[in-house]
Amino acid sequence: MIGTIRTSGRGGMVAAALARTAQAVLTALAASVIVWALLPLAPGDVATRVLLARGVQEISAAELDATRAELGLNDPLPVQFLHWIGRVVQGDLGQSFTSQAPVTQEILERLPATLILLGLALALSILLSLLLALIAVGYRDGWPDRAIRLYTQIGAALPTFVFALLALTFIVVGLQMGRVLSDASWRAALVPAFIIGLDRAAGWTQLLRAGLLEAMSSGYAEVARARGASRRRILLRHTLPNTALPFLTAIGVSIGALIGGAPLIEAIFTWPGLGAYLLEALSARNYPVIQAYVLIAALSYVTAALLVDLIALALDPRLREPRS
Amino acid sequence: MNLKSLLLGGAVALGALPAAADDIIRMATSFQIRSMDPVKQGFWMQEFGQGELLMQFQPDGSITPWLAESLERVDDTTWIITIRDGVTFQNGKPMDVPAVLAAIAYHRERNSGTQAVLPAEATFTRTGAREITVDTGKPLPELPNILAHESRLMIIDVAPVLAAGEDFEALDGAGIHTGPYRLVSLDDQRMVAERYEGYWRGMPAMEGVELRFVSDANARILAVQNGEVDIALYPPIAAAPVFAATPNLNLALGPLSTGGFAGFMDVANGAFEEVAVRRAVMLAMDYQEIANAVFHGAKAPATGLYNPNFPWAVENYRHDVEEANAILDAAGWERQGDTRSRDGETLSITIMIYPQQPDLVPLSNAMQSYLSEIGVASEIVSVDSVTEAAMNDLVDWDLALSATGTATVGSVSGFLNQYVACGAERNYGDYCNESLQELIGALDVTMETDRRNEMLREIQRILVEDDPYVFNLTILIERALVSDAWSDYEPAVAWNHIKWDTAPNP
Amino acid sequence: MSLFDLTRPEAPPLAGDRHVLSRLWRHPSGRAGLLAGLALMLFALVGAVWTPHPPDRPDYARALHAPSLSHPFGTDATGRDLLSRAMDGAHRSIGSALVVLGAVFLIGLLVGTTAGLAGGPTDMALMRLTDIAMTLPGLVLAFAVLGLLGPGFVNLLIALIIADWAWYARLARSLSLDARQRPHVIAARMAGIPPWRIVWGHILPGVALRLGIVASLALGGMIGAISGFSFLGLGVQPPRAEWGALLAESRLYFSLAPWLLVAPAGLIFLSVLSANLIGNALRDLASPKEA
Amino acid sequence: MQPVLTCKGLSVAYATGARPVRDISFSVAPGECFALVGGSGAGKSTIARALIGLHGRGTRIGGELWLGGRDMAGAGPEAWRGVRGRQIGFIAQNPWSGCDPLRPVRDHVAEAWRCHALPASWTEIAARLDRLGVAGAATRMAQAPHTWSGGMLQRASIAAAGALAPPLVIADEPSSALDADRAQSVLDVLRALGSAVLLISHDIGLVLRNADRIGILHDGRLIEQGTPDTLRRNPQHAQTRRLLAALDPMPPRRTAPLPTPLLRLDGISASYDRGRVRALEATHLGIAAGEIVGLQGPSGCGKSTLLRIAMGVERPAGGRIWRAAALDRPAAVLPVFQDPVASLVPHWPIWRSVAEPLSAPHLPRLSRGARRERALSALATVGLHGIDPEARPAELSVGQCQRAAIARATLARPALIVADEPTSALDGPSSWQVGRLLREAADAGTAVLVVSHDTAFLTRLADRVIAMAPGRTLTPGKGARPHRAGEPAGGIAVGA
Repeated sequence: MIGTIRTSGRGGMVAAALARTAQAVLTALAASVIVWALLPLAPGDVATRVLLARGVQEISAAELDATRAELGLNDPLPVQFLHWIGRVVQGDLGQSFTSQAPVTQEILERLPATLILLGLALALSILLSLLLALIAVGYRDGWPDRAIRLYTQIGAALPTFVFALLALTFIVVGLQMGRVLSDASWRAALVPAFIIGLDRAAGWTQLLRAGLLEAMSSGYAEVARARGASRRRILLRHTLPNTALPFLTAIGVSIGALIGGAPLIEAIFTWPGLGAYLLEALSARNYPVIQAYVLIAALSYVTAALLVDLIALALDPRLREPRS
Repeated sequence: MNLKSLLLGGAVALGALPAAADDIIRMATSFQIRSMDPVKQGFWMQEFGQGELLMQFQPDGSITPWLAESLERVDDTTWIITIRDGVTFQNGKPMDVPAVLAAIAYHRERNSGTQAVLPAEATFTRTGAREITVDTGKPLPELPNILAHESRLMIIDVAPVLAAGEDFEALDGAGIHTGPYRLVSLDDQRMVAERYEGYWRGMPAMEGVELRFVSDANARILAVQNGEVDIALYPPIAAAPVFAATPNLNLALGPLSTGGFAGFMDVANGAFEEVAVRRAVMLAMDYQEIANAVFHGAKAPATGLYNPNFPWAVENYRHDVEEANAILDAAGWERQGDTRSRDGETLSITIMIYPQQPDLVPLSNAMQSYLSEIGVASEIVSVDSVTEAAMNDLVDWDLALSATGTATVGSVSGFLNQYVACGAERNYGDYCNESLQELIGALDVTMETDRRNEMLREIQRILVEDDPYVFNLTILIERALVSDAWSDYEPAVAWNHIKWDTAPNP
Repeated sequence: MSLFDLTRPEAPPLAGDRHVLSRLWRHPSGRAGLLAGLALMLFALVGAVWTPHPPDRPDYARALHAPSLSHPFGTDATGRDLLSRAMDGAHRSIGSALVVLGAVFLIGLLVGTTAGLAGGPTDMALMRLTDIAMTLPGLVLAFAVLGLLGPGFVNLLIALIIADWAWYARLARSLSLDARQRPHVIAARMAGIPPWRIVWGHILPGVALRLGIVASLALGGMIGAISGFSFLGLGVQPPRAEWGALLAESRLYFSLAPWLLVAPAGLIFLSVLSANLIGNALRDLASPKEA
Repeated sequence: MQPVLTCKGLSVAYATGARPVRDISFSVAPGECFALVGGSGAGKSTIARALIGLHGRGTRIGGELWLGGRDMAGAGPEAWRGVRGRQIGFIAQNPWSGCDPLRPVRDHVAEAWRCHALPASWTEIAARLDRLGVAGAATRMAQAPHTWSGGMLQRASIAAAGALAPPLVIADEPSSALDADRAQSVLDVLRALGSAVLLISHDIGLVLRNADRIGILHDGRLIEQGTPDTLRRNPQHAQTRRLLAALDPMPPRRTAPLPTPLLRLDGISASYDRGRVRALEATHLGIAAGEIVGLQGPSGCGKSTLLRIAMGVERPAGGRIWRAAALDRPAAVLPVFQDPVASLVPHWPIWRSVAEPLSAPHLPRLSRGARRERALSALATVGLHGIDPEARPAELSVGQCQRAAIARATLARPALIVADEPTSALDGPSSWQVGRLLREAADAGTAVLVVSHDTAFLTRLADRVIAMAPGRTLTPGKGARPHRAGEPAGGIAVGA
């Protein structure tokens, strides 16, 4: 009854996209505050920590002062933040406490490995869940549907790392498939990506199947059927696009989970990516590396969510032109 | 990649792996070699067949010449090193006296470890075509051990190193070492080295070395099992039954090592302020069971502070629960069920371990049950770094477990000066015993072997009977995990994992 | 899947039914879920006070025994009884998940309803706080907090609470905003019922019930997350037993003693499954489909 | 002429064994409008689905179903596909949910041709929409369905249903999502299509006005058939009489409204979205004690805003409000809502919700038992003596909940009851009962302000009906005729 102003098609699209992008930038800024705050929040004196991590045993007051000045720790916190974010924008994420190398360089060395594994896993799980959901809906209540439902139930109840552990122990090693020592190549990523994809696809298949079934019994599907459209035409022309939107959102959310789960996955598959890098840094309290990881994770998450929303915006007229 | 085929729909076909017919040594280790920096990372080069030293430590505890032809002691402060003839660096340059002197000077200038053990007043002088005279200034009984220690005086061609400056990547393939394999590439995944055909002892046995850095112990095991590497270092000994039962996995055991898991007691605070409790705890430990059951015979029972192969070693550890109980009873700790208390205070200790040594978990767990036999309650706390936690009092601890060598490359002074001497850098438990302190100081300048051995025996007696502080829980046996084709591989002492003749079974 | 993505079940609108439990019981998957959940709770409660063997006491003569009558789950590499360790670990796995969820439930309820009911600047301030907390994916935030505090069981629980509370606060806020607009609340207000009684009698019970259902459905996922972190060595420290830690400590032996994998993995699976089954049943009950 | 549809002994059986439709026989002649009417659960939708072959798998059809000279009772999916769209057109209840939200309206119409592999032309579609009264069809049809008004979109659905000129169109509650006046115009458009119409509805009034013949459904059976006239004058079956009772006049007023005004709103205006949307403009409203005033108007005319201002929960942007002293005491104004279930506390037993006004602090304290007693007797007066007083709202029917809500409103003896669409969720007989209860409250001296889009209901219930157009009052006066715009007002007014 109460509406906002109606916006016209294309202008509405651009305005909505810009608004959403601005929101993403704000989110990224908020995330960067958290990331930066990790160092001042860390227990103990930052300069002492840095010196200890650099292997200095007997710390003198002079060394402490020098380090404080070097790290800019005597400035007020907002100034420290501005300096920090200024460096980050220039691609300088600081120096690793343990290796003394620039963190940006170490991250860039390991980023491709993680991107390959997670990207492949994401692609495989999307393909797999699309395929399985369409089969399940096509053979509704038949044995393929039952088998797929069993798979989704089991998959949804097994945490990824348990599933990966089982698959690695009983399949990869048991059947001597794949390699244990991965060098981050697409081919090496295939088996772990397939395992992660298979696990992730369980939830998505469930979601897609339910969405497709719901859409198949929706008003517009019913009307299309009553007009004489075939089942296949309804499924591909109406049901699938409409189900794709919530599915897309689920993928966006899941990307955060995938990034957050990377350390565990990489630990199990001994994948030389960012997640493994984070775990090393965690046990050494290597804060610059932890900060860099969190920053990259946050930025990828914000970007993924933005992309998903922009795609949804392009697909769904309801988001561009709010109902009166 | 050995993935045979991946059929659409998830079925995966089976097949046999190609036999490991390549002629390189494929090895996995847990520590990453970060660079070719001769000061900070150079010691690794001794371990995997690149770098060599003037002297070499042997399993029986003796020190023998390596790149040196001989080392003679002239008097208390004068030694003569004769270097081997016909040795060339991997870049073809001869290893002559000036080159060796340059290498020594390089380390003495930059390497704080070298500076710590070599007195500043010591001089190295060329006194012949192949002869270097060393004047140590003050008596330095352990000079042979210093020359045999990988972190002290690795012989390198200094010129390319100086030319490289901070850019150590430039040293890939520069051939600055004299060993059988020349490093050609190094990244955060692997080190690759190829055969050096001009090696002074003859043609190295293998085409090259591929060393993978795999921090996860489980992955190293699976990699051997899966045929991806031939040798994996640092296997968790607790998993010995798995190795025994799994095809293509063999636990290769070598000679007794110079170190093991040592326990340090915090004598400044808590239960261990009392000597009686320390003595009782040492008596409660079942050293036989630790070696044979907890570690399945892949470690040796601790019989004293030192590897029993050393001439000065005293075998004075005993397992006697009754005596331990009697000591505690006599000290007034009254036992009720599984615990003891005195004046309303319960006798309990905290064991501190760290995650990089997974074998500490079963060890500390076993210790808990020994302690409960004498009525000492215990809990386990895991910290990132024992040194950091103990030196900065980050946690309340009573017994810190650490993998520590008591006589690395046969040198006793390092451990005593670093861990046991009053106020030493790693004196975790603020231990200070006057007679021990005197002995340590005297030992540093005593050249005569019998005198030295006598003093060492006295030190071991004090550390068990009078004023216990540090004790071994088990002694390491050198070990590696090897595939069937390499089942004859013998793990070496002093980390010399790859020698010029290291090769698979004939 | 599951809580390695902190999957959020939707709040099933079941508030007004006295017979939820009995309807759940009559629903086939609801009954299976309830039975499994009860069995696990019992397992954890018993395990907290009694285990057939001492869970931390090694017995080297019995190392790596396959499951048998005296050791139904088998023994581990140092001869500890796996059933005893699984039982001992259950209260750490389930109990700590309950603690985390209880904490995020309470914080979420408090912050969310305060924001929703107070409105104005209070609402603004609290919601910006949750915005910031939600800019990072939950697990990444948990890793960041663990990086600050260092590994450890208590630290892990704190990290998970910090990673999760904002989401519950958001939900509680939207539920209480929604409740505030409900006709029955307007009716009570117009009948002259004082605000605190409306909040206490009309709004809080409904919000708490639905938030509670959501939190309880997240239990399985939370157990998965805690065991995942413990598996990485960031949570429960050895030799303490916890299901994920059991997986980590026995990982070396899986090829020789697969039962070491089966029991903890099975328990984690069962607990997530039971929460999922109950969740599915609640969803079915909330939106009954026609024949 | 041969009927376009003939059912003989038609029955529908679910796989579960339930038989929601049993032994139904009727036929529809070409060009005729035949209506099937019944309460909820009578089997209307099941028949509609069976007639177009959309009964789900496992559901069996018995008897004969003659369509275009063929018995479709046992036909397979392919045979049905050939019939749909060509032999039968179909119009769904809710025009928005009947359209794929991602595609523009023109695609929705074009589907009628395309799914039979026939070419569709945009100009042809625009022309057809234009003929059915959609203004500016050529440009508007490229827009998404959700931007269309319900009446317009339903016209597009009618265009799609009639695309291949089927002899019969089945319309399942085609107007229930629309305002009364738009509903009528949609039915007019539907009749203008020229096909025979099978109209399925719960609204006996609508059916009596529009159908040529009517069949009464009850409990899965066709209990009575006839023309509107014969049914109205001579209903045979008790259920028919019950349905017709919804059209009965309310019982006569026992007391006349008092002349003393209770509330006056003068020149009230209200706006939203920082003044950009004008909801009310210079509106006048007055109500006296014991008076029933109806507010009627199309969606978006500001009825609900006016109601909230009258309730005192919202302030107007301009104008004057005069309130009698009687309105200043607590609980003087009590509401009755559109959604009866949500207006009761979901986690409380029903009696507690009803008794809640008694626990207000300005009233003397009553014990829990006494409050329960009062609630039970209030429930009895609205005809709910049979229900379990411990039941939660979700366990009662919608009609029962609305009666409980009225019981609650009357229990506190308010000066004014404000009812917002109190019957829109109810079927005819329940609506009638609610109307009767409101009438009783007014007879007891309470003023009642009712908003409804159901003109017939309002004219019978209220002493006065105020018809509203967007933004201002139109025609005050007793028993005002429903305002019917030539072109239904589209959506909201956008202020300057």
